[in-house]
Amino acid sequence: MLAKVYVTPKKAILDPQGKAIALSLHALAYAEVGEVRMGKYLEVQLTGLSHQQAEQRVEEMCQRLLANSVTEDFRFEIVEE
Amino acid sequence: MLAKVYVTPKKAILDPQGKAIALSLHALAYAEVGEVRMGKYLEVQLTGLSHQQAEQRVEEMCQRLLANSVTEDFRFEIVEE
Amino acid sequence: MAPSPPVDLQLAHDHGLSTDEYNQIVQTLGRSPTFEELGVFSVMWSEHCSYKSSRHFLRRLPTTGPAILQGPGENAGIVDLGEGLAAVFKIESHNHPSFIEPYHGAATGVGGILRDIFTMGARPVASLNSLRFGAIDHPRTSQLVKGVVAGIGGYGNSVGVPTVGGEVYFDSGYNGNILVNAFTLGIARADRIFRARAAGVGNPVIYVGSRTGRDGIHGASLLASREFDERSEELRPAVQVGDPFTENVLIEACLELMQHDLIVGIQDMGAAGLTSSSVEMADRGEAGIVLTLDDVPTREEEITPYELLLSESQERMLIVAKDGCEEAVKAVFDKWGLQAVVIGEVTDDGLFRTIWHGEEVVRIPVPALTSEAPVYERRAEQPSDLVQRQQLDLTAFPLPTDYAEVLSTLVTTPNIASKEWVYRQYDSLVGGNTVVQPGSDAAIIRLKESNKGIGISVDCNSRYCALDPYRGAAIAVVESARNLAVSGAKPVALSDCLNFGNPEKPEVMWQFTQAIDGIRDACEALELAVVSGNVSFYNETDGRAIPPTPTIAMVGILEDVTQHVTQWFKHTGDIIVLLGETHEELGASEYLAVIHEQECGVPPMLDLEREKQLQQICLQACRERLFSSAHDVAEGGLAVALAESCITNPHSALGARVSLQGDLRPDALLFGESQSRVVVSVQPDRWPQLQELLQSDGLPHTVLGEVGGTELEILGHLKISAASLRNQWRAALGRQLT
Amino acid sequence: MKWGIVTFPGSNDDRDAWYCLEAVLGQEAVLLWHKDQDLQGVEAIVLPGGFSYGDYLRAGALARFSPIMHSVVDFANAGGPVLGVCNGFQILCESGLLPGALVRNRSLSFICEWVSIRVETTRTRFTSACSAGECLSIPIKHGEGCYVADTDTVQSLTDNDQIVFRYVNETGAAERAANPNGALHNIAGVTNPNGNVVGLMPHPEHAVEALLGGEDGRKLFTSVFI
Ligand SMILES: Nc1ncnc2c1ncn2[C@@H]1O[C@H](COP(=O)(O)OP(=O)(O)O)[C@@H](O)[C@H]1O
Ligand SMILES: [Mg+2]
Repeated sequence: MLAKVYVTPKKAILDPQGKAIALSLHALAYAEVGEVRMGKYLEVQLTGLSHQQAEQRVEEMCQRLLANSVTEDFRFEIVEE
Repeated sequence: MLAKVYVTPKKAILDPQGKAIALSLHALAYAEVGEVRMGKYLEVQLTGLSHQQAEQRVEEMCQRLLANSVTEDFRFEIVEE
Repeated sequence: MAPSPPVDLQLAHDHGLSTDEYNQIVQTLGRSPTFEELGVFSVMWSEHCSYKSSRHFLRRLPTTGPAILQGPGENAGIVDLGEGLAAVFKIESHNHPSFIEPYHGAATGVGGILRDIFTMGARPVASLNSLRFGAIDHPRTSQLVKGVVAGIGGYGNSVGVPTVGGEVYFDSGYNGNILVNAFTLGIARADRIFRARAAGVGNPVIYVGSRTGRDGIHGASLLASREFDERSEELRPAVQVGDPFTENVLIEACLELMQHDLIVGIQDMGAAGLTSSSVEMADRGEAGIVLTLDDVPTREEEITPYELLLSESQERMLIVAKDGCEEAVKAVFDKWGLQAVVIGEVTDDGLFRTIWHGEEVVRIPVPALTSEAPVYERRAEQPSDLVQRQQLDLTAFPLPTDYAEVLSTLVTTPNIASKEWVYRQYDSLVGGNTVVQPGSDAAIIRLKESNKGIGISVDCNSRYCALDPYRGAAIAVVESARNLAVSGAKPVALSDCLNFGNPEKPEVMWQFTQAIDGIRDACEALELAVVSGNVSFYNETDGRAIPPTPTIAMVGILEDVTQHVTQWFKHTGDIIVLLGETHEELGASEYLAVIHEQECGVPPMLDLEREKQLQQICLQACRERLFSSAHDVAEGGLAVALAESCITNPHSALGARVSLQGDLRPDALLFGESQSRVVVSVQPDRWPQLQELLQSDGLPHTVLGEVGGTELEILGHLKISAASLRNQWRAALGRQLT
Repeated sequence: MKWGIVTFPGSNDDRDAWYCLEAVLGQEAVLLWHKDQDLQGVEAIVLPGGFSYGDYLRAGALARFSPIMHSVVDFANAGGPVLGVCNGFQILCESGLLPGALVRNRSLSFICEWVSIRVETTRTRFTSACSAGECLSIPIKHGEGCYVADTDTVQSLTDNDQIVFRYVNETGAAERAANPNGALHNIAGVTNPNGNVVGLMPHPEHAVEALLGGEDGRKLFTSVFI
């Protein structure tokens, strides 16, 4: 079982990396690009959990470790492989 | 229109961050955790493109800038908002 | 797992082995090698590991001296600092990987040189780097610079060793091959040096550090070839990625281990990883070694014995422990969260043997891989166009009309502009020993254990070397020594990184041999020894070789670190004096290249006796605290040296008013790069003492003027605001790197 | 006075902080191992700079869970003086002992340079020897030193006099140009309501010897024991 975790900078928090990427894309003549936000993408392999247990454990991992509640939001999905 | 881009370290490439995160999760008694891989997640706002154009432009952005072809794989999806 | 391909001459060629070399292998073994053995020979006999094209000529270099505890041949050279302390240092190239992947290439270069140092029992205390990029406006340059600098910082800052200096040059000759040379110096107790020896039959061989993956396996082309194409993309060799965190704890664990009497030898796994580390240890210990590859900790499934032998995964060390000390060794690494696994033992059969699934896949006499490896005395021939490139007719160049304009152009050219954009991205303070941070002629660190200090400088002017490799290399040696001498550090020994093109080309080989002779003669004149180094050949793209680049990393000692001197003017009213003489020399100068777009002529002449005299005077003056500032004259000549004395103070600019005598062409007077010159400033009350010193020694010198005001004025030539010149000089590099 | 400096795997400036306290300032200083819980009776604690756990995931995020941090939190809550320098500041924020967070520098690159910081309050355990408004020259060296917090937090920091240091120019003004990393309101350091826990990005332990560029950093330590 695999947890796909998406951690993104809170809207209120400035995201210099996203800004820099947007600028570079414009410099490369991708005029269609608007705002860019850059976050983290984690793949966490899980074993021996029910789907429901996984949901609850990963939620906890995110709150305790994977995301910083001051600066980041998170969401995740559990996929069977 | 929004492009969600997922950039992940190539399978054979060492991922020190993922390794360290996995160890910490174990230390926090998440014994169910196996391998952890850490990558990037980007949200790129797009305007004035057809879905098909977007597909092709974002593919190009990934190859040229968003992913490092030597060390990273990427995938993306285009979503209308 | 895919079956090994059949071993034949073709496969040997795919491994970069020549027909003769393959025949020599078959002859040595009395049979054709296994696939694994072929891999082992190909890496051990590669130019990188065997020095087959350079070894013969490197013997010419002076490598001994009263203070030299260890010359070339070990992981790094060692200099005696007195008081029971020793300096362990080396410079190494990571050019090719950095061009493919600038961030990770440069980062793993830093990691590799650090391991060479702490594997000898020294705590790394200072790193420097020498960087060469293509023309600053070349499409790839900006990204390469950003990647390399971020990689050096990303690894060095995190691992906790300060980066205290270096150099950066831009030249179209590097458009297709950048150079990344990394230097590290460590401090050890002179009686606690560890060497890479495998001795004591039956002693366990222990693998520590990161697990092994398919990183940077040399047979890349091979793995992608026909026999293997059913293997998926992931199984292809991967670029090495460094893990500075693991290196950080590996350093602490190894240094802690060395406090106890548990080990016989220790060696980092660098190029050709497990193979070269175990073979070299066996060789130095005149022993044999047997490894059970099944016991090597791995990162991925399905790794083959071939891959285990050749993998260049980072942050790994090989240890030969005293029999019975296994558990004690493991305990130390366990404390630091690192793995330590017994994978083999020392034998007395003089063979390198490896076992896989109970089968012997490698059985090679160790000397066949080391002392009996091929050595070539390749043909050397002066490039046919050299004489013509050395021509220089100054009358063809009109004198500039506005010298202030020329000066600001020169201080903003990337090779002279401030490198602050680079070094502010490096932690130059961690460790708490940095007395002189990047920004002066030499970096100075203090020794906590004593009053002494160490000075370090890396230098090479490759334009000089392109136009005269002999003189260019000699100048590289004396310039780095001069950078130390003007800072108060007595030069003692150096490490060299010889970056050249394809040695199979006679012109490249000629450049190489000339450079070696230049280094030798300069070392002998200044009584310096070469204690370590590295050769990087094949820096060549589409048949175009880089300019010859023999980078010199010089180390010097201050008996009293408080006697150090920095390059910028300190107080209004100080007297400005030029030590040395100016001749009409514009050949190979930055001025010709930038202002007249000509890279021709011969580099300035070098009088080694005069140079030695100059450096001794500078050292004595520093000891007697006579200098307020001292700065050697290099690229851009006297005018730029004066400007740098005015504007390189980290906090502010200070003006000066000088007049230059001499009936030379004004541009030669201002911007010529005559050697053996230093600009110093002296407080008026100390000037008599300095003057007496100079006169008694008969060193030519000229009083130029006085420090003060807000402008740099060179009477009759230029007058320019020091503050604005400083701003231009500081901003130039960052601006051009967009 | 007895000081404890915590060594996390990847800490770098722990030995420098030890040398500063023991050799330069004549204090008794011990290195505390991150796996231990015993504080060995120390009377003040320094969480040093460096890259604990490689700064992987987020600076300070992984170190915060080291066993010793339980004892450090108890020590801090009991009013014991705790100084977090750079990575130590990041760990204090991650562990909730200090409000806010530290994110990537606005420039996106690591910055090593001497900066000027202004003392905003002298009521903390680590600034009592300073005078309000005094400017100190102390080096920074970090890649993730941009202090951020939501508006309410910043408001309460201001109301409760919890902003300890601001980046300023040579005239002592907290202007934008003097802000090296994009930190909110030029904030270089903050404290808890009690004033016994202080975190800052600059490295006072690297500014205690004239030979190495300056001594302004001494005051943060002498505040505690003089
Ligand atoms: N790559 C680098 N890393 C760190 N410091 C550097 C680097 N390049 C240049 N510097 C520093 O910038 C200053 C000027 O460099 P350079 O002009 O090469 O000095 P010099 O000409 O005296 O050898 C020196 O203090 C040097 O250490
Ligand atoms: Mg110089």
